[in-house]
Amino acid sequence: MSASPLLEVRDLRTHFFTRAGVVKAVEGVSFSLEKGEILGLVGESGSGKSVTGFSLIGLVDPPGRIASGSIKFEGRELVGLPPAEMRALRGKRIAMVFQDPAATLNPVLSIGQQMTLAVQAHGRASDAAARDLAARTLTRVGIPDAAARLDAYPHEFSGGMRQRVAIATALLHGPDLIIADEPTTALDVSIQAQILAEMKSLAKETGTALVWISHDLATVSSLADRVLVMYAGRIVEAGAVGETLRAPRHPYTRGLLDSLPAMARPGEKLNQIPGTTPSLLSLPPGCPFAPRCPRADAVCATDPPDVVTASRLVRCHHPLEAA
Amino acid sequence: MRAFWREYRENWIAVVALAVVVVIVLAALLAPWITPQNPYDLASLDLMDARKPPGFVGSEGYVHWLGTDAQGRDLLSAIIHGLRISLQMGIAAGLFAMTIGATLGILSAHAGGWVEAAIMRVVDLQLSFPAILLALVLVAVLGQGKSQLVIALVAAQYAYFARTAYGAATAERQKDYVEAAHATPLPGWRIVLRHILPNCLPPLIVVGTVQVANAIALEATLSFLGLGLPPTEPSLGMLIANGFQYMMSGRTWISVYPGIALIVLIVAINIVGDQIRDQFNPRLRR
Amino acid sequence: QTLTMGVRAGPESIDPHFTATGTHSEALKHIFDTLTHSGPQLQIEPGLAESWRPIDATTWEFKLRRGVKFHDGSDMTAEDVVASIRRMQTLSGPNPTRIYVRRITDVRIVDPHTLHIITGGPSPTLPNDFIRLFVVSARATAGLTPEASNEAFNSGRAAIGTGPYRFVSWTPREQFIVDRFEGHWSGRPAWARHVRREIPNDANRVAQLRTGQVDMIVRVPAADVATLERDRTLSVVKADTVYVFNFQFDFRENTPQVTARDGSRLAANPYRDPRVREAIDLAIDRRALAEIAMEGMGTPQGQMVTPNIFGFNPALPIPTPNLARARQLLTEAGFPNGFRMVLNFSNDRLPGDRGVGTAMAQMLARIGIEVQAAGQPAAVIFPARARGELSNIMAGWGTLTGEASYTYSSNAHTNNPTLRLGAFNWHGYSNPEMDRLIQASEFELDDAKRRELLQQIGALFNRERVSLPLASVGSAWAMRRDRVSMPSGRADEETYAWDVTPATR
Amino acid sequence: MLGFIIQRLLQAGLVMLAMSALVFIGVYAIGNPIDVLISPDATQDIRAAAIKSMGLDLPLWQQYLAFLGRLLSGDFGRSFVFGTPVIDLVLARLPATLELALASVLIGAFIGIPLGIYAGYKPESPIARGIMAVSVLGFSVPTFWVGLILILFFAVHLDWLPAGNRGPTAEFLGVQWSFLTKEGLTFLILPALNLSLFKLAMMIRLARAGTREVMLTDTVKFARAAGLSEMTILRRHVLRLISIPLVTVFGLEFGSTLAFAVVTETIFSWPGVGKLIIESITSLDRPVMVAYLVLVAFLFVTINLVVDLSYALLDPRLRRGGRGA
Amino acid sequence: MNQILVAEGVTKRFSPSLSLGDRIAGVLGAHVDKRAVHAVTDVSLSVTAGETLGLVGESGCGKSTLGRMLAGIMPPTEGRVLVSGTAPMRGRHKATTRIQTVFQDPFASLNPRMRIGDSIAEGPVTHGLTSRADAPRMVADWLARVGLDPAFAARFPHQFSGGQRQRVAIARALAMQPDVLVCDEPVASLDVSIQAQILNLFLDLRRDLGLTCLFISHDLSVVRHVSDRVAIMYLGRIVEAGSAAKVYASPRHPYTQGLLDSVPKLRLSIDDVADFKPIAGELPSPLSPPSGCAFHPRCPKATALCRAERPALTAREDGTLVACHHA
Ligand SMILES: Nc1ncnc2c1ncn2[C@@H]1O[C@H](COP(=O)(O)OP(=O)(O)OP(=O)(O)O)[C@@H](O)[C@H]1O
Ligand SMILES: Nc1ncnc2c1ncn2[C@@H]1O[C@H](COP(=O)(O)OP(=O)(O)OP(=O)(O)O)[C@@H](O)[C@H]1O
Ligand SMILES: [Mg+2]
Ligand SMILES: [Mg+2]
Ligand code: NI
Repeated sequence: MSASPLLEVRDLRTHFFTRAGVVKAVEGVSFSLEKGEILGLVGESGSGKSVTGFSLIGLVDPPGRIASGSIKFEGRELVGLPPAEMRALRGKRIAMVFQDPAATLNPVLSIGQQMTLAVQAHGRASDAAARDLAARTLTRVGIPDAAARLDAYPHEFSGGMRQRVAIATALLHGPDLIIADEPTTALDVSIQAQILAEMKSLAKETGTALVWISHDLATVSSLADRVLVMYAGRIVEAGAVGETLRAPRHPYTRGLLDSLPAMARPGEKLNQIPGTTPSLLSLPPGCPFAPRCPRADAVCATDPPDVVTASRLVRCHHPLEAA
Repeated sequence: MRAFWREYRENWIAVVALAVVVVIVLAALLAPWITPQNPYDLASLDLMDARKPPGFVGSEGYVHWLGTDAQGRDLLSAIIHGLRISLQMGIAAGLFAMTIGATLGILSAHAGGWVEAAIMRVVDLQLSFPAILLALVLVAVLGQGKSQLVIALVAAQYAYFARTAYGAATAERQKDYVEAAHATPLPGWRIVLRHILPNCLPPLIVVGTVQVANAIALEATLSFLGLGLPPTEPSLGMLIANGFQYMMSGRTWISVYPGIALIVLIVAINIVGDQIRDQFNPRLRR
Repeated sequence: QTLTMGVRAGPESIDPHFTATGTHSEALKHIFDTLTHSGPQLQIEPGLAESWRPIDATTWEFKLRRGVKFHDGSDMTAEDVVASIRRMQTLSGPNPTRIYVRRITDVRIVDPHTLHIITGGPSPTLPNDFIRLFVVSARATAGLTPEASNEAFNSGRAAIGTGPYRFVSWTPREQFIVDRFEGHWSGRPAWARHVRREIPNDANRVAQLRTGQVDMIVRVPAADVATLERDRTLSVVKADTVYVFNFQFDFRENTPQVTARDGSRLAANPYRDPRVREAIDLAIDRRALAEIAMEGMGTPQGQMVTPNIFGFNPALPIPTPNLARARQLLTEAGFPNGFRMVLNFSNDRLPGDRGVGTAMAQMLARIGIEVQAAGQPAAVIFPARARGELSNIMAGWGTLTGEASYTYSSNAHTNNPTLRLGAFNWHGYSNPEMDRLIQASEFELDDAKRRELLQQIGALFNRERVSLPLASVGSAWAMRRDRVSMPSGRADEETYAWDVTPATR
Repeated sequence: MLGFIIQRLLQAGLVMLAMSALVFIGVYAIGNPIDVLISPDATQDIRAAAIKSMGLDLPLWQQYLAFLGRLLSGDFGRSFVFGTPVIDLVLARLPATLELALASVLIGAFIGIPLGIYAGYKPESPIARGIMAVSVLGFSVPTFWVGLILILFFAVHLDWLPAGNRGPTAEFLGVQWSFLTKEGLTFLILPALNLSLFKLAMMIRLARAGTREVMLTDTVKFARAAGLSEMTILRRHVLRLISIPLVTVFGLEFGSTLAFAVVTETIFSWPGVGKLIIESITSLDRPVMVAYLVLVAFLFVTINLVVDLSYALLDPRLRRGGRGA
Repeated sequence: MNQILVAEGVTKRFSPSLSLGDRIAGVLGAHVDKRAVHAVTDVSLSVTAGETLGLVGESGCGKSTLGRMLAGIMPPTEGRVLVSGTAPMRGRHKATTRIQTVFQDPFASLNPRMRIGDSIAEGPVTHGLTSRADAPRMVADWLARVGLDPAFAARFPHQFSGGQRQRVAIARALAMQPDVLVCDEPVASLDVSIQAQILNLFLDLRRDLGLTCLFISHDLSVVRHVSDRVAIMYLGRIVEAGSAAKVYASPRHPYTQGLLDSVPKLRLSIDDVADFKPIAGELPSPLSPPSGCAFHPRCPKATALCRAERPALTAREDGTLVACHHA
């Protein structure tokens, strides 16, 4: 159908050059994303989900930078793009929503002012036109009486409302890709459900592709089309959501699922993954999951696993059997 | 500690500043042994040597590298001894102010209620009043002398420590580990001493370095206004003030060299303080 | 033409009777005349009074100048003088001018230009007091309450004098402006306008002269005299003043600030021992003080009054230092290792006081006395002295009346409030012989005899070493050569517009 | 909000009360003003009369109560030295100081904030390090010292600017201001510069610290993600976010500038209240000292109030209900 | 039954502390906001020995506040708390050691400047539960028990990961030999894999020590997993309480129903419908709780009665307590 995917990431490596050493936060991540597709990115804290997201939009904090790899957006290489051109893409073609709406919105500017600035960041627009666009977009994300609320300040909104404002800001220019970095983690379940419902329908309506970052397998499973599981900066398993979660082939994915209390009988011991996530500063040469892996053997400790491609990607020497 | 030093080392300016501070402190400590003259021993001074330019060979037979002041004191010796006194005053004032301020601040943060209200109102009241005026009035009241000056400086500065300690302690007080201590339960004094106090120290140390520098500068200003130390035992500020009257007549060395010494000292302390502050600031860590 | 002068301090009101401060009367002499004037060397000269003579032991006759006009055009008469004396007797401020008329018990108007002034006792120095008897207009000040008088004068309403300049404006601690009064009896003043700008900071005063913001400045700091003299665009005038730095001892039985070297108390106040006082005297090198500590802006002195003062004793020598003898005297007095003392001095009152104080500390250290120099602002040290907290003080004393009895009676007579003598004797010196001589001189109307008495007092004062006169303070004026010139400076440092003339080029 | 203002006014009253008491006791402890003021040869009765006329014969607490009583009717008493109402004396000189303080604070703000933001934006750049070095210097060098150097260099040596005093003034709102005349402005430059040095350093440091922290927040990241240019982010987001601490310090500094004006005014013979207070201290003119300190305390409290109220303008979170709620 | 932890009509209101100025302004007639935060209102509950009671609810509903009052860290405004039959607080200070707490944030709940061994030993030594000499052994014991190397006692908290710290925090609480343990969201900030470890540890310890426990969490599945009984809180009140199995299987209160529906389910096949059924609206402000049933503005079943009258928490036939007119 389409010649090239919307987004094509090849062997992305993003490293932080810190005092203590080089933190390889993202190490050889590859994936692609079609128009209108929702991609879930799951993994535990520190696995490199956010850094992957920021790499896509060109906002890796110093001392980090993209060490190598390629990010092609509609066939155009983003790695090494001049800052001005990257800026022109941000917000217009690629937008991002963050985890904590309380921290992302500027508390001292009204919603209208902030959104107007975002509108005017891409081409001239009169204040009135910008406000009008802002109000319409707010209405779309389910904020009633949007025009009047433009003059309100973030603190006058609840957490859920603030996240809607952030989403509306991302939607202003009708981007082709939205990167959502745990946008519901800070919210209550009842509000989270509202936002999830809205995001799903918005994505469907506008055909915007979505990278949905989350540590919650359940959320991703009910929203995304495809899922990438990250561990220690690497993608360890990727595939269609239902298939992958029903029959995970990487021991880590299996372990994650087994850790969920919902998967066990109440009061019974959970099938836990032993140990803790490794420090990204000094990863073992082989499979980073090997020290915690019940199936690991000597090979795992020394050789990085190859990618086993069947219907999906699994980075493991000893993948679990397909169901 | 080692990590701290490793990080510190990255800023060479701060390293130089630290070296300067160390050298100055050493020079101040060793002043009686390294200076050619004891400027406080009046009998060793000769009025005939007064106001001689740098390089002059005085009646004692050695070279006055930085010249002499109006009393025939060798300026180099006077500056080193002046540094000693200025540092003494600054550190003494800083330490006392820190002890008093930290005690008050942490106490009021812990006690809460009217104790907190009373102490912090007084502190606020004092903070809302210029330190220099307070010191001015106090020095005028207490009279001349090192201890009086230290009292005035402490009175002018403790409030900053109290505020900082209070701020830090109220922030700490809300943290879970303090609540955990209360929940154990541990006695109040133990919570204050073992839990809150150690965690309030970093900001206090930062304020401390800056306040030491401030105390030195404040003392210099008071000296300039005629309310400083006795002229025969001059601090740097006093040396500057004494030489001030010769600025117009071109005998600038009398005031300029002590001035440079003072500036170098204060700048160095401030840079060190800045660096420590930056390093203590977790948000700027990487 | 305007004469802008940078001065150290200005008036404190426009009411000349408000306070007896020197800078106050200095400024207001431009607006108001006094009955007698004091000349450049402080000799008494006719002012509004043309002549005066004692009629009997307690009566002085003053003849007033005729044809003197107030700034409002009215004539000055004996009425105005009487009104002025009455004001001075009733006004009570922080530093009341009543001291100048305190001896007057009655004033009689003989005719509009003749006055008889009755005093409580023989008052030979009355005409000296009258250099501060400012004559204000009786009409303009009629009905002024003490509260309202400052406002009335400051607004200019009551500021009607007979002086060579008329009042224009005054801002406290800032500047004082007067304009030429064409009808002055002595002729037309040279300057159309005279501005006295207060610049207390020495360095700033010099800076403003150099930038040309002022035409001339008074009290050039000693440190800058040589530099300014070298400047071809400026000229510097120097003069000796009547201020004499002297070192006063505490004569009380116990004195607070002297201890043994180890800090323990001494059995007696060592200053009471004449040998100790002599030792200290011999330790001091007055030439070094004048030449080095004061940078040449001082003259060594051996007595409390300067040579131009009535009562100066030319026979008294200036002591020369003798360290060996001084140490020997200390040993004889029982202090072979010296003792420890605080040396107090003011550090902001007179030029050079700080330098002289610290230099003295050095000199005393050389004979084995451990000295702790304590220079403090006058505001701190004078009240402390008044409370009796000091064991000594090095400060300046100015015989501003031009006459030595003022100095000796204040300093050396036993403190006696009823006789109004010894007002300045905080240190407890008391000597019947001294008291007798001073009282005799106080009431002696015959000038020659009085001079004789005063010289005797001076000799006794020095023999007793009541205090040690060190050096007189020199004063310097600096001015822009292209604008003004001043032939000489006054011994009391006062600077008037009429002593300054526009530069002739 | 009203409650907040009332609270502040109560505090203000307290501050001023404490201040006046402190000064009363302080001056009393220094010594009897009469010893400084009166000529030493005044007789006992003249002395006694003078003491009485200034009310110094009463016990201290009575003097203080009498003072408070008069204060309630707005009367600060009369200066011992000038014999005129103190309040006139102080008010007449206040504009000069206000003008000086304001000028220096403005210099500090308009130069310091942009420099500080730059230094915080690019903390590692050599220019930023240079700015910080200069700021540490400005922070450390004693005011009086710089003042004299300024005079020596700009007035005496280069002869560009006057060395001291206040120049010609023009009237505005019934008060004389020197910044309104061109020549008057030249008189203002050096002292204002001298006084502003400290504020300048302060502003730089604060702006830098604020910017550094703000730049790391998600707010800035989010703005960047929306495609805003760095300039817009700095001008619209960062400046607003760091403005609150800046305004606090701006206000407080304005107050302490009034106090530090003591030194600058002394050096530059600037006829403001600072010079007045130093002169009053040396002559123990207690009414002036009390009035000045009470006035400074009052100004401080007012400024703090204004600062707190302006928070509400800058920080919408505080707008409703003020602090208490 | 042995009711070890009892709350009777416990209420907590946080009144704004009005300044003198505010009060004067109030007297002068200005509008002064005197509304109190109704954090917990009239809560009664009891926990039997050996039982775990789960407390669930959304953020701000008063879980922690209730937990604090039960743990004796915060005095209730009204009502009474009994721990092992005695009030846990004397005046404003905690008196009992019979109840201990584990806090949410393992990074904040340990003193960063104290070695963890000292942190654990401090309480028991202060209260004489262990002698000073015995302390190291006791510490080593507990460290081993929570699955840590006893040699770690000399380390500082920053040398540990979040999960390890939470183990230390648990050890610290248990070292006081409490009758009751209050766990305030002990796993909320942990990753799933670590969360599973801690939950397993908790289950083990509970079994071995026969712990009585109040387990607070906003995560419904966690509470389900560890609790014998659960209580659902909404806006400071308990709206439903009962055996965990029953409440989860057949929630009675519309809020409980909505909450359970809101939780995303793990969708294991493409055929699973992933429909979200969120509760409409948002949590009202605890400053001015709605009249009647606090849930009525969001409740699909609300009637005029719900707006007017607050439903009491009443026991239903199966023993579940529900506060709803229509359940
Ligand atoms: N500014 C930075 N400097 C140094 N290291 C960083 C920085 N930002 C991220 N990292 C490191 O990169 C790694 C990946 O971080 P990232 O934020 O992508 O994790 P995440 O998967 O988003 O985790 P979370 O669920 O906690 O958000 C972490 O080990 C982190 O320590
Ligand atoms: N010390 C306090 N002062 C004032 N209000 C408080 C205080 N502590 C809590 N509150 C308020 O009481 C209410 C209940 O707070 P609580 O912390 O008990 O909620 P929670 O259920 O534990 O929420 P979370 O899940 O976010 O921890 C909240 O509205 C909160 O703002
Ligand atoms: Mg993340
Ligand atoms: Mg909570
Ligand atoms: Ni969660």
